[in-house]
Amino acid sequence: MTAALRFDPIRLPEKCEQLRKEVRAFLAEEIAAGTFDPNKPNREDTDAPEFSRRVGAKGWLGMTWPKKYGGQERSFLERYVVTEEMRVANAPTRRFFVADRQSGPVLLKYAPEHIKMEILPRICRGEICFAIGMSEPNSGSDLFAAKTRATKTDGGYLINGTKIWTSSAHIADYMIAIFRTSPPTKENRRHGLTQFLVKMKQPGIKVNPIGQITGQYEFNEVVFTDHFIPDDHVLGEVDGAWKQATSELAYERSGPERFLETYYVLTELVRAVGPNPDTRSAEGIGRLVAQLHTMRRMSVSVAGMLQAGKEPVVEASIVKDIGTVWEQQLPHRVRDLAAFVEETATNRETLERQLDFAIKTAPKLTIQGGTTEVLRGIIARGLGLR
Amino acid sequence: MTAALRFDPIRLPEKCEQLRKEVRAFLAEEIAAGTFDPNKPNREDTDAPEFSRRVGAKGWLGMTWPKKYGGQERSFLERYVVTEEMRVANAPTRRFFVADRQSGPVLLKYAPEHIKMEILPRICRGEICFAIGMSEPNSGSDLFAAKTRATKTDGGYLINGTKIWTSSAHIADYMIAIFRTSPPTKENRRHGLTQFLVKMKQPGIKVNPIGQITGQYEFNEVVFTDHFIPDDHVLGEVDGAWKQATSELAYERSGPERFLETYYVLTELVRAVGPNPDTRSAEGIGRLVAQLHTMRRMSVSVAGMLQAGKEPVVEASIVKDIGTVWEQQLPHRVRDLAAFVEETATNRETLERQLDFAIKTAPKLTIQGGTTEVLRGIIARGLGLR
Amino acid sequence: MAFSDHRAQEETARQLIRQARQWQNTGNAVAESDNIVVETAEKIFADLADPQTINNDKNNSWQAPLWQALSEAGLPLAWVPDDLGGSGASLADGFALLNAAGRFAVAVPLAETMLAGWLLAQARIASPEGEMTVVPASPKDRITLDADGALSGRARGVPFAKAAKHFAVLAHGKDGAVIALVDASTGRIESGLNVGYDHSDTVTLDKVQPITIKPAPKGLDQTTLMLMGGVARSLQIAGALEAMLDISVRYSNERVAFEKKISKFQAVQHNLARLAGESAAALAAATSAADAIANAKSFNDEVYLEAASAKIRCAEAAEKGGGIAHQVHGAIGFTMEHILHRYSLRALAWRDDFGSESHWAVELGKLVATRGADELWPLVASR
Amino acid sequence: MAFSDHRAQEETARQLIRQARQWQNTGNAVAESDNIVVETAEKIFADLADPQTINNDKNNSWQAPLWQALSEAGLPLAWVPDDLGGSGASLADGFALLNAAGRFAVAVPLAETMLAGWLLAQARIASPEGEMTVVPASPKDRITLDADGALSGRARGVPFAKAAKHFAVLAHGKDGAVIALVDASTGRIESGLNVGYDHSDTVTLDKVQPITIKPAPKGLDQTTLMLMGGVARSLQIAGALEAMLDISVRYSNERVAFEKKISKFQAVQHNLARLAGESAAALAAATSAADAIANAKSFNDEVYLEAASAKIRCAEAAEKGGGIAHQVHGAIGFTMEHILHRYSLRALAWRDDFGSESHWAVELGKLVATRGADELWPLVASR
Repeated sequence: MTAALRFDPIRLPEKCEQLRKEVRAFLAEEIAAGTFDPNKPNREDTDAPEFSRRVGAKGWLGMTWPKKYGGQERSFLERYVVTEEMRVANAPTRRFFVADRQSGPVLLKYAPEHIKMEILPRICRGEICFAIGMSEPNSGSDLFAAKTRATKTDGGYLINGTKIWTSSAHIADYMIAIFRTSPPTKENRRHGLTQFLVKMKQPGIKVNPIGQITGQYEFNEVVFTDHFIPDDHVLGEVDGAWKQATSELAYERSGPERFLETYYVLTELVRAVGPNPDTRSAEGIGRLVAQLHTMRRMSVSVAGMLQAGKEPVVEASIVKDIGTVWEQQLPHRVRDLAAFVEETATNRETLERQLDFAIKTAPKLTIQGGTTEVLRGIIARGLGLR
Repeated sequence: MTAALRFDPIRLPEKCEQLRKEVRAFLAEEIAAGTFDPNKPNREDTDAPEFSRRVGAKGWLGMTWPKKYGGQERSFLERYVVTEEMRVANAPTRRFFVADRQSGPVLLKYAPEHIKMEILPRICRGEICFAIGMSEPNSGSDLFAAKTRATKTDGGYLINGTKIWTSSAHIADYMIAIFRTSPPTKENRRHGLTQFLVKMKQPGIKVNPIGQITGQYEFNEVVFTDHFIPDDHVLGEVDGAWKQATSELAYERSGPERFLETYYVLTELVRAVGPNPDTRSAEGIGRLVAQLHTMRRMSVSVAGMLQAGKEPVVEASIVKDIGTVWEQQLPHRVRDLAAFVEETATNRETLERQLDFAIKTAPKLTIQGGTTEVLRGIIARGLGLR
Repeated sequence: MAFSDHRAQEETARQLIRQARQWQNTGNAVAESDNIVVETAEKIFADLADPQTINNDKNNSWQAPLWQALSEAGLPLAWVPDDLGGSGASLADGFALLNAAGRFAVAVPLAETMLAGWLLAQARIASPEGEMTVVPASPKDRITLDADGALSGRARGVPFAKAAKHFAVLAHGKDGAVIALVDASTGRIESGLNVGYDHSDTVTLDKVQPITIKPAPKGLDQTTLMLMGGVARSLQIAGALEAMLDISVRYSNERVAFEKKISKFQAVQHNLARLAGESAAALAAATSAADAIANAKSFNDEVYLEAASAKIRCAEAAEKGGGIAHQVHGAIGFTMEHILHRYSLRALAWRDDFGSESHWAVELGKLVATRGADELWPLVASR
Repeated sequence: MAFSDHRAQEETARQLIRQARQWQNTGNAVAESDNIVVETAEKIFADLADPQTINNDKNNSWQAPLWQALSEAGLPLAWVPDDLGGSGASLADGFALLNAAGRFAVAVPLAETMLAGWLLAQARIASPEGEMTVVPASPKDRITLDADGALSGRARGVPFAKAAKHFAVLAHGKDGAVIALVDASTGRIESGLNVGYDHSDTVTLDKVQPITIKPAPKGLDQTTLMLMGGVARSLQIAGALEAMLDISVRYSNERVAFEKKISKFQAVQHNLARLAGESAAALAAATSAADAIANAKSFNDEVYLEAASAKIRCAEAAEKGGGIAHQVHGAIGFTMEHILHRYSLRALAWRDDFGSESHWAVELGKLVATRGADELWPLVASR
């Protein structure tokens, strides 16, 4: 076989089930205490610093990291369980999600020891929020077209330029960003970008919120004007971010957040149709559940590969491609299936409110963190086509 | 607006309705006489020369052509009505369909007068069958890669090479084919092909049937070995077929045959679910009928544009793109909707037999006469993207 | 063109509409560009409802001048005969106008007032000045007329109810359907927004005395009204898709990624080709239905097929086509600053009004099933 | 490898299977390549059921030697314990074998005989030699046991009934489900072909006396049998999709159009990426369900979810993925000469056996609805 894709049927270890119970109990308490409303996914962007600290106190941030940095040295599969339970409960994870998923692992790999010692434990305690500075106004899917300059100066770099679509930049304490330290070369257009750790809320950084069509302000434009970054905040090789960027994006590709972003409408649909659905509703729900179950099993399988130290770039891209297309269509399919829900269904208004939000969220799902087109290009490369 | 697509709501003139009644009455008689069984679409490849002559006698072949060549000088809209009624009835049109749709118009435009006078009236009488020789083993979508040579000799050309996927070549009296008369030039890779009228059943032509996955033998390989074609059988400009090929393909793109090829399963589904469908069946049928109705109105609109002397290449390509994707998916959607048809439904076996055939037919629908990829390329060009 | 220029121009607009009507009603379907009603409307939209200008205006200050200009040109009452206070445009002209309104994603109750005026005119009730809407706006809701001549019932998802001064109500009395003009302030309105951020409100009438009430003409019932509204929405959706295709093609020819215009990527080209297909299908379905209604002698099965199909197919196109437009635009299309959402979300919202595509698909499916398998093709091929 | 080489090799195959079983049952899911049952089967398939060779063979002369080699290796009775005449492979090994059979589009009643042997073994009925199949093969059909111990009923779409020497029958008696071994010649068979040109026959039992009949064990009913059969078909579909991906990728790297390999066109690349996705989803769904069944203590809701989902998702993948494979291949893939149809049509045909995806979707939907909204996520996240 040219293309040997593997999705072994990973079984979550026993300890995962214990952990799952703990997470559910914790979230139930938080909901009871009014920290968040699981029926209001549009509140997901609410900043919830105290919740973040309590999640950290549970040991659920940086779970897979070494203990000396505040981690738990637990498995990717355990982290998987925490992530999916948080997502399904619509918990306010915005403050810690990026740091836990992406920024921490990058620091672990590329930051100098003293910075790791300083920052990673704070991520694990849920104290700090990260943003990612990749896209620029004229570079979206093509990261290597970034133009924001990092000019060498005494003891560090001066940053000038603009990042865009930066989630959470308005509340973030840090950003991991790529800046241009040299022009690209003829041989390698990816050359010349360097990854930096940026301390936010410092002079020379202006954060301008961007309104989204959902009514939220989760994206930002971040303008740098002679912002100074010290030398020890360079992450990895100067001019060599291209070697680092690929593996970094892999973290983004196949987690449960890649097909569960609009899951709540499915739950509400099941509630709305009640225990005796007609054939139309039953079939619709059955197909959606079968598709969801399959994606989750694929996603768990990829988590198992990560745990085994593999780099399943193609498999992860497939999960994200299928998953994001699915979660994008889900609100529309649920709307179809809900067309004949009785006006007396107790959750009808909840369902309608959630559908409204999910339908408005849908367009971004196949764009953020790697568009469908980029993902299919990666898969095609893995198949030996490019 | 960059891209002003027009689909005006053409109303078929009164005389079309009279004609439609005549066609239906004629087909009903033929069915009653046992010429064909409308419930057996897989018999569509049956050769039916007498039926062909009777259709010709009705004046329904070459309907839009000048009277001096045996035509009726009737409108494209009238021809449209005849075509769709034949298709929906699963009438055995194979013997005359290509000649009427494609070959006749090419001859009208490019053949010398004496050939027009000789051949066109015979097409109109339903006496002769045409095939089209475009594809070759190594040139499918890319017509201009054709390699079969036409070498100039005394009074004509000698043909050597192989055409493939040639529908009806085994019963055809003539073929219109493109052959290579010169190599392509650096400036124009389309240069060097010439269109010819080929008389079949002559020395130097061997027709090898190719089995299709439907179980039919409709395709053929046609091998030419020093086959002689006289000079007056050149159609149009020597080396200049590329100027002719585009407009020729337009005939293929938006007729009712481009979305009705699997229509029969929809009729049978309606019969099978009966007069009181459940919500699931009713919705499924309703959507399919709405989609079908829309495509037909688009297709009629394009016929109206042809009648008005326009060249709606993009509009026709859109109709074919949407239409063929639809008729390809139709058997699968009907299979879904038929999943709960009662075993007692009187036409259940007919439906199952038809679904079996339609499902096997489906893969070719987005390939024949211009693949989906080629059509979308044409549309993209029309939008100013290439 | 500045606003003051309109005044003079539109004083003659009603006159023009009447002229236009005369020569248009003589022939077959008239192309948009030849249509003076549409030309007038497009000039107003371009000057006063330019999508980018509107999108940047945070306090909706564009609405009042736009409405005033439209009113002065007689457009909201296009479907009301002269003798009932309207400008008496043809059904065909009015539908073409709605298609143009879709191309500009016009967010004032133009379609709603036109429909209300049309409904009132069916019972020979004169239309008042100002914004109107129709009640109910969903096939599921029902307003009833009691013995005292009062109207009661609840109607969800009534577009622009909050902005309306009057409602045109289709109600069920014991002797059949009635049409009533109701002062909006006599109803209770629970305010809501649809997915496109336009008002979509719940209207409750509780023993409300109408201003005028008359029996509906024979053959006009709630289904007719819903189909009429559905075709109006279909034309708006088709217009929005035309605009989405246009701005997506333009964006793809400007935006550069991986060192070339994204329009040069085959994946983008094929996506845009599919968007063109959805836009074309919506346009064909909507204009065909409009033409069928404009020329119908009664709401027979053939007109039903046309109208229901238009709503079903346009709603499907809104989802598929809008999705492609967003995909081509990437992140920028997901921002409030960009105009894309004015089209994409509104087209999605319009799916819900006057019966969703699922509703009409079930009804159309039932009609087809009742007629029987052998009557399907004759229905489809009926014109 | 010539046929004679098999003989010697496969004499030790049963022995190997037993060894393999010992060390495989100790751990977690074993990768295919480590699986000696699969390795043995793949060698046989490669030598005796090479798709191209089979496709060129017009008189099916390959079937007898293939079946003989499989039988000698103990594969058709893989799921039958040693003491009942089988080779006693694990459920997991048997499922992996079926996946391999799918990769070769094997068209002999291997899956059917395995399922029949498994069913008989559940009631401790020894399996005879030769081809078998299971009756019924659709959730809708029902075989009943009367007071005289005779079996009656009609079963449609029974795969390879015409080729079977025996049927393993699941019937409904007045005291519950029974399992019976029936001589195929005692039933009436109406021969038919499925869309993949394999036998799919109607079997009618009319007061047939079975060879052996025993009560089914508690918990095993027709639904269990259908789910088991559905998972077998899911693995075959997944295997067929793996093969379709493989041959489509290879073809795209060979075929030239417009002066370049078609694999260099972005549209083709993205189509193949989608095919890879469908193939991956089918593989994941099928192997997950197989693993769930192989390790299940009972057919609880979690196993039901796994098995039903596998059939639903694999059937969807068969349609979407097979469609893409054909599109990539163009006209050549539509010919009988090319091997693609051996995979694509069979995968489509397998959708219908043991309950279509619509059937299982409705049943799964009802299960989810009955459990209630708040129990959906716990079900999905159950392992």
